[in-house]
Amino acid sequence: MKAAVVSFPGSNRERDIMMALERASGVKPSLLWHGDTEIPDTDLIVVPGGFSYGDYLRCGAMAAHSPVMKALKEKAAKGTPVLGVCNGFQILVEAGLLPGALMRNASLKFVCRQVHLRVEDSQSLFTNAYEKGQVIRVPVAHAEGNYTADEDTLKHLEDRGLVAFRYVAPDGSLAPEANPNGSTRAIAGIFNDSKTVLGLMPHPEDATDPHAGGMDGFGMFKSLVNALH
Amino acid sequence: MIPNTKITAEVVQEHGLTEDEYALLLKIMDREPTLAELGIFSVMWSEHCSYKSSRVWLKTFPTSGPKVLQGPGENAGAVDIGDGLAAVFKIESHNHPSFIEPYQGAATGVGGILRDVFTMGARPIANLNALRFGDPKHPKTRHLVSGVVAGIGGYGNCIGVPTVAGETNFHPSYNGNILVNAMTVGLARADRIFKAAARGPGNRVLYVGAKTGRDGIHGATMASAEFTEESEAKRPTVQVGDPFTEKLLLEACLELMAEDAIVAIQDMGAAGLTSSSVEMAARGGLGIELNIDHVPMRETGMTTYEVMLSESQERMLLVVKPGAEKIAERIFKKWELDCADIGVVTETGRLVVKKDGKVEIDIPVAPLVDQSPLYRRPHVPSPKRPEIKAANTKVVEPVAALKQLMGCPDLASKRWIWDQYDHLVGNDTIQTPGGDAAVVRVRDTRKALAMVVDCTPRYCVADPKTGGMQAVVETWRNLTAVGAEPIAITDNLNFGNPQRPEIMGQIVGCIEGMGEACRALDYPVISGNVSLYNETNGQGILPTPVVGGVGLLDEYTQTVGLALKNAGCALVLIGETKGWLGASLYLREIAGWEEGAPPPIDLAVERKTGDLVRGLVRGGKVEACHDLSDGGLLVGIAEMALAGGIGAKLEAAPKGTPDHAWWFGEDQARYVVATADLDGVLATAKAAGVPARVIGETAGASLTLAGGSAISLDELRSIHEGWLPKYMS
Amino acid sequence: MKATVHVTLKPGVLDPQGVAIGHALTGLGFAGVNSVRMGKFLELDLAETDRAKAEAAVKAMCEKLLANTVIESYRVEIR
Amino acid sequence: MKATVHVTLKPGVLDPQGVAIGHALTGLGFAGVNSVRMGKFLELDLAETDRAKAEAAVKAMCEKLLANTVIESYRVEIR
Ligand SMILES: Nc1ncnc2c1ncn2[C@@H]1O[C@H](COP(=O)(O)OP(=O)(O)O)[C@@H](O)[C@H]1O
Ligand SMILES: [Mg+2]
Repeated sequence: MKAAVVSFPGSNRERDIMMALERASGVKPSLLWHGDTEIPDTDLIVVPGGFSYGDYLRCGAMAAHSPVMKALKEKAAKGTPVLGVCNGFQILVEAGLLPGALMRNASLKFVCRQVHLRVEDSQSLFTNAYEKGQVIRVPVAHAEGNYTADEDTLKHLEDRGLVAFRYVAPDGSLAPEANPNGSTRAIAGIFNDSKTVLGLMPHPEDATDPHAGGMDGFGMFKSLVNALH
Repeated sequence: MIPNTKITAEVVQEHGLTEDEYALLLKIMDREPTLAELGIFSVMWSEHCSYKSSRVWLKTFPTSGPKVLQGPGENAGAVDIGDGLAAVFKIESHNHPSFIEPYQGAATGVGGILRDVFTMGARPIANLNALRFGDPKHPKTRHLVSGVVAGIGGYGNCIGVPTVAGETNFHPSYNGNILVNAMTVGLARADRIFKAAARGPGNRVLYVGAKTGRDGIHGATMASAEFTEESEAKRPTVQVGDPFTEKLLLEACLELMAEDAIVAIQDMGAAGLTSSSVEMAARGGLGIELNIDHVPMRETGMTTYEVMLSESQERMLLVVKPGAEKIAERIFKKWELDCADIGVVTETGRLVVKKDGKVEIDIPVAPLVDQSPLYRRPHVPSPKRPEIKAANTKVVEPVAALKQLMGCPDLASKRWIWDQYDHLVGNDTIQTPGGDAAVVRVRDTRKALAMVVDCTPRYCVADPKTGGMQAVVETWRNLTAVGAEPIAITDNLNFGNPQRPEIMGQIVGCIEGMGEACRALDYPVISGNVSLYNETNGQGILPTPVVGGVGLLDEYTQTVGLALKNAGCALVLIGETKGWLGASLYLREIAGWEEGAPPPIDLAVERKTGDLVRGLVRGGKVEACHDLSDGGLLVGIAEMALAGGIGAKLEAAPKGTPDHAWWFGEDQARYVVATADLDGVLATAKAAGVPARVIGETAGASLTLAGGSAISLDELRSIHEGWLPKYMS
Repeated sequence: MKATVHVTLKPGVLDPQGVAIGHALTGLGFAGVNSVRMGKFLELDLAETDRAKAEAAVKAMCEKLLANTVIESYRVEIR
Repeated sequence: MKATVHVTLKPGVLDPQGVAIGHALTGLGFAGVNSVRMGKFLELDLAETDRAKAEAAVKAMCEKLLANTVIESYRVEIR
């Protein structure tokens, strides 16, 4: 699997995700810069975490309009899988590739901690190495991960099974204290309609090493390799 | 302000210079200074930049050793960690700005220390912070905690450097003077450490980074003057941090450093363009000529005085090799940062600053720096405090006392704080906040750096020398407990007004103790910072010499944390317990008594004990390890139990030691380990000549004392985790 | 010319900041704060001298960048 | 009563957000954006019915919480 990671001024988790991708696939991903107008042929495009453009104005807003995003949208329209993590999720939402919006955490504070996620779909490109309903432990680190969307959008997401992950208690049940940011319906990650685009706030890439955060996030990268090798 | 203001006695005084200092200035200048020149002398001779009260004492620190690549004197210190790499680190205070504007003050403190480290050519890999706030009941405290924590997180999170450790204390002595000390650790190639000495007359001086505004003018002088209600009202223009620009500056600087372009580089921190240009020139024994007209400015009508003294953030000054200007320009343009040629290195030995073609500043650099005031201020030693006998202290049932201690502001969990810090970015944080020391992997090697900040001010006020020693020793112990070999320290000396002999006595005592400990442990001082005049209306803070320690693990998988992992392990107390309650947390929190001599320190015993423990950790003989400090043995065990979610059954105190002294005494040089190899541990300790004693066994979900008194971990956790979130809500 | 832009959350979109500020105000002893909504306020200095053109330009800026029209609405004034 | 509050950075205080937005607008092809300053805009719904009292209360809220008067100034309007 050959992946390309897009980086913006202010991205800061690109290296974390490149290492996770390389660990899973054995292939070093290439790194693209925000000003690139073309994206070479690739199996997967990843928009990593960080504070693109300082997260000023709105998280992801300025990055969403950078030249590379235009190229990314074209690729995505043709079916190239796209993964957006944290700031990457915010950017995909601002770019219109995923519905809804990510608002300030309900606590109004940045939150960095381990959370539990329930895998809501194990058939996708991104999640086939997990079981449906499996609970995994991965960290979050963000100030604006409070997912919100209008009722129609939420209904659409639920009806079509487009919610990829939800924040849950360790036993897999929904619980307010398990939701780190106040997201509507405890949504942690969503797919686009064709399930070729996934955006999520948590950082599975920081749970791909037994000595730093455990291995629970590795399944996502393994899934991608399974699907795209 | 106009440049040719008449320099009256009042103007001189406003600039914080004494009559004698002004007389010295006149001698050096051989004429009356312009206002801009006076401003430059004022900041360069401020306590913050000149260390005029502390310099003679700082010289007594041991600063060299086989691993030291760069000791004090540069932007940060550096030590060799093998594999051709260096660990670069320093600590810096931003106390006064954080009191005035907690968010921006703390944020720009982090920004400043990050720059000190990446100026050296190092990529920052971790941030730490040491915080001291006033009484939780004081009306300002909550607001200050909230702003400072958000500011530290806001800056570090955005730039993508994990904030991995810190400490937070509360005490009424900080009501009007909080302490915000920030430390950064970075990694550089050992053969590519960048320095700040200007070389090569004719070489161009480049300004890079953000534009200059009227931010924080006089910040350096403010950090050197006592606080009054009035100065709070004056509210100097505070600096606003821009971590996004700093991230770009970091990447651009590292990119330029990879080219063969830089002669010298220095960040513009306190006293901005002034201190950076003067220090660069002084270190190289040369002169610098600057043209104010070429300085990128974000405001109009700025005077030379303002430009030279502005403390706008996210700026650097470079001297580049001939012809390298183009390379710098290209790289900074790529990162959308300003890069301006603002001057040249000269042979004159003078700092000459021109505006509109006219010379507005012309100062001989060497005397400005070398002849800066140096004071051996009068000092009186702190009165010796009596030893406090356990028999004379209040006795409270151990579990009841434990509950009270685990929920007191100093011991309560600081999770509410570190949850707001991205402590994971980089995916190299092996030991996260909450343990004895953080451990961060060194990429592309098997190594890791352990790091910690620590100080116990109540010991320092009780006996400055012992307290200074203890601050060093505790960091050494924290590093040891995670299996690291302590390498070197940086320190931040926070004290009150040095013109008061009793405060100066604290400074001298602490420095003496710190130096002694560093020598005995081969643990040199490689960088540091001094913050004096932490007083409000004549009330000084507790003496707070914060120590930042860094240690090395050759194999990162060998580290252990404090969390108990399995039931059925033996808990072994290593080191000797006499039950020292003087100046202890028990005494303060339970008996309401801030009295007594602090626990004595035997450096040889510390070393022997620590070497034993490190060997046990690295040899895989223990599953968990924790050094004992604030609160003593029972608190230490409780912390281990909470971290792992596994309880313990504890044996009775040895005969002859009263319960409260045994469980809460703060004797030094002690660790608790959990082991499945009890015989091995005891035999190794015996061979090393270090006392070791089984004190219980890991079991269940509560702490149970001999005699049956017990507390469940759930209850203990809600006490321990509950205080800060509740206080802040 | 100067332009000001107010960006506010659309009615019905939950505003966590506004809610938190409202709580905090009540906590500080300010009684009778029924609700708080929080928005952004931008001041732009433009080279354009034609009022209508400036307004059109700023509206385009809002659509493109300054507001997230999924959840926010905006108001432009030219002075 | 309704109150609106504009909180803006005092002149001379660095506005990193404004600068970044200005850059971004230029990057998007909007020419002639000389500068952008970013502030906050709050709408409060108050139980108070006396105009002067409402104004005094909101000013107190600004001093205490809504504005950081070290670096920001504020403007209150009651409607
Ligand atoms: N307490 C101290 N112990 C050791 N070195 C110190 C101490 N205080 C300052 N130094 C050293 O003095 C030099 C000047 O420090 P400082 O003026 O704080 O740097 P900066 O200009 O970055 O603020 C640095 O090399 C610093 O490491
Ligand atoms: Mg420096």
